Amino acid sequence: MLDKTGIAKRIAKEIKDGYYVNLGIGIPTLVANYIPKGMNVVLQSENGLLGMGPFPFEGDEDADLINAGKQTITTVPGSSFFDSAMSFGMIRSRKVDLTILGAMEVSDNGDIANWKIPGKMVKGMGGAMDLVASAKNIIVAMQHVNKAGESKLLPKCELPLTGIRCVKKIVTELAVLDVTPEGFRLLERAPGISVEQIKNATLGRLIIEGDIPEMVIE
Amino acid sequence: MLDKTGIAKRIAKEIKDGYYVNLGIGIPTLVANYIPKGMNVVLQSENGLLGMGPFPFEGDEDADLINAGKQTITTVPGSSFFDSAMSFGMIRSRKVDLTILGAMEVSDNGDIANWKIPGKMVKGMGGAMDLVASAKNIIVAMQHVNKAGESKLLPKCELPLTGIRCVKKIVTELAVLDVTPEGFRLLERAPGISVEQIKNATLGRLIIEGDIPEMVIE
Amino acid sequence: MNKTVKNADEAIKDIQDNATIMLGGFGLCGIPENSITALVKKGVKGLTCISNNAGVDDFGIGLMLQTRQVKKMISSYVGENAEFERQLLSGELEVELIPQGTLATRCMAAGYGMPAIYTPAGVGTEIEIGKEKRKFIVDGEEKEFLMEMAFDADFAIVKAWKGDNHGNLIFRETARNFNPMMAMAGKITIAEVEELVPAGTLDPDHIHTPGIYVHRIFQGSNYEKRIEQKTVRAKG
Amino acid sequence: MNKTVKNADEAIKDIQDNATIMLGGFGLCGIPENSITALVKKGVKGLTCISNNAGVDDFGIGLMLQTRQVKKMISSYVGENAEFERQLLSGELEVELIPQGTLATRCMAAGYGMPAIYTPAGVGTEIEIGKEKRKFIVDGEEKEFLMEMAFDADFAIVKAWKGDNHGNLIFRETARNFNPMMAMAGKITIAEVEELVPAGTLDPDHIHTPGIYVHRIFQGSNYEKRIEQKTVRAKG
Repeated sequence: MLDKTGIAKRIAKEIKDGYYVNLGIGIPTLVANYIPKGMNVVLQSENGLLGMGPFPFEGDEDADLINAGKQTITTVPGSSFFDSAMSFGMIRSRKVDLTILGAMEVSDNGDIANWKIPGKMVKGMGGAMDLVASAKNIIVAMQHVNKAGESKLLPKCELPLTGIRCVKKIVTELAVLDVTPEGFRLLERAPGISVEQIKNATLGRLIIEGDIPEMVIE
Repeated sequence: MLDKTGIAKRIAKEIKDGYYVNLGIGIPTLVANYIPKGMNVVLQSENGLLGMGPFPFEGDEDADLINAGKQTITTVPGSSFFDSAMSFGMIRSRKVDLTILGAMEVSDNGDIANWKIPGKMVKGMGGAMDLVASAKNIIVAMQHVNKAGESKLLPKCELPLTGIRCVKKIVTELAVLDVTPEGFRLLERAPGISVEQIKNATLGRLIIEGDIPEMVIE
Repeated sequence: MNKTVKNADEAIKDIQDNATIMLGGFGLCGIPENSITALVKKGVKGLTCISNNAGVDDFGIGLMLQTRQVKKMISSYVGENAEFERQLLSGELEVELIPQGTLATRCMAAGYGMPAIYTPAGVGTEIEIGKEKRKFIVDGEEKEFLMEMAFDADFAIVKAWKGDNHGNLIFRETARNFNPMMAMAGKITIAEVEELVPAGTLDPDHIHTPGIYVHRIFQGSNYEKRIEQKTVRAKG
Repeated sequence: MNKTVKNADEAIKDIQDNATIMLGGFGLCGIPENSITALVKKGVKGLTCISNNAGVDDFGIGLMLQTRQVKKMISSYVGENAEFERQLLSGELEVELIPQGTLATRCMAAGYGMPAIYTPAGVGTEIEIGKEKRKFIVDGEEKEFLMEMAFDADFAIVKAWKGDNHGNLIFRETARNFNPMMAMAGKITIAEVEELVPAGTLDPDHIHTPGIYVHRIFQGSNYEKRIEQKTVRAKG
């Protein structure tokens, strides 16, 4: 079973040289730490920055320089600042190659729910609805099951939707899956996890064809 | 009768302190020369400049700095450059207080024709259609009659339209007129011009009420 | 073209009860601190505030929530704010949550004189309820979009880094965020700046918001520029 | 993220016959001189060119007209160009004239992922023929708008003053004009710059076009920067 770091490491392997990538809050933020050295990847922060760098050293933090999670950050050479309209403009026009975000539920047709739980205080969708509606490639980092052991990979999302038919790939503590027209296609098992365990943890349509390799993470 | 300079001088009197003004090609360009000293007026050039100044001194011309008529110009302190989308954005959102442009024909409901003569080579509307469709205050500088002595202030434009119901005021070699729901309202006569002459030169509905003063131009 | 006013009190003096105001900023970054303080002091009530976030309990728009000056918030994310939550649950505060890109683009639409825009954000979700949906072909594929209307705000209040007396503005880093679009969108736009310089000082190629969009400008003071989430890494 | 290519020939090498290309510039100001020369040299034919103007007889897009490489021009003003006129009258060249603001905004729409925009330009004129007209309430008044579609261009070719190897661009004075929107709008965007610098050299707050929009960049040479109408005043 993967921990959060493991999920982030596995997702980092999906990033290709030359990609512009938008990382959501939570596990997706961790992905930045595992992008292979020497690979040219530019991180977009939807509050108006291309070329996000790591957190600043203590004392170097700048109130004017934050990411979409409101954390103090730095820039890397080649960065640029722009306003929110242009930021979502480049998201809508599919200039961002890859969007990685968290989810509460994903359905086997690629619908995603990650912004609202009925009965709980709603904080808002922020930029998530824009991102999922426009991104050309969306990878979701999520837990396969909730604390009660119930599957979050469903035939149909039960929570209010953030976007429809948009998720392309899912990385959980148990597995890597593609979202296809026929449902979730199992690609890899987490270390020590059996196909049977993944089957039991998946309520949506699950396609298992041939041997499912265990994932390789350094 | 006014010459071109006279028309420009008369129009300049319509400009108020604090105005942002867009000047079209031809007579409107001359208006800039007669804005009273000390008045704060900013000229917008729709190719992407606020704060247009006079022509450069010989040898100071800069190929990167032109106005919408493609003439070399200068800037004044407080100027700013922007792209064409923002330029027409500020025009459409009515931030420009006054637009002054030429016309071939104007009708008594404020329609304007100034871009195309059937049978002649068409050069294009440039920014004129955007300006007339959006400007909150449009003053037209034009000749009252054509070379054949025919009125260009008509019940209905005969040439292809540039915009509809948009002209607010007209300054010609003969008169100053407002465009009202009832037609052209004669406000002032050019020096030496009689009301009768203006009547004869105007085919559209013309409202003449009370004494029509002769215009005062320094 | 001198648009300088003395201070925030003078800049906001004609903002009346029940006005709709836009406030720039993302989180606590790039917010018009001085103007918010002046609005609290003036005590104007029943405000509809269009702002990406609602501040925190004791800073930003949160200060206007404490004094119950806000009738309605239009935001994309209202975050961690106990008083906000209390007022929302008690029905004292009305909240309209809209996608962040939709918020930004509805501001831009107003500034660019476009009555409505189309965005795919929210298609298939509760956000589409009551909105016109329309299909367009994009890159050879049919895709659904929602028609979203340009905002109509009485005032926009923005914060810039530098400005001049013509109202030209330059923003710094990610403090730019919603400020330029809101500056374009307000019927009356008020800008507060950290440094106010005479016209002609700023490079015309560096100006983010041309002065034509700005009606009043003043140099603010005592900027706290609070950091919402200080995140650092260890040295070496 | 090195997007540098050697020169214009390399930058445009995959532009094929019948491509739709956007070319930045207003008049002869801010036009991609090197790329136009390379297109003439390559001899690619049947082009649809989206550009505010069509150059003059012996400069700018006029050079591509001389060699009959252009099938269609989409412009707002085609100005004084004898060869252009001859080809148009003889039916060799197709021309679509659209309002300048519509041209700019249709580029912006493409770059901002908006399938269509609404503008009042052309309402009541021949421009509205075949277009959807729609009423919106703006500032309390009903007003008509035309729906105009985002452009769909295979390539955008722009000219900037400075750029870096990430594709970040800075424009100079009114040479900015259509370049930023076209840079955003091309499926493939090619930028030629007067000065190419390493990433990290340009101030991130001064960048007009973020590199994400630019696919290829090169430092041009021998810029003529011809002046179309030299107007001067007497000294003293």
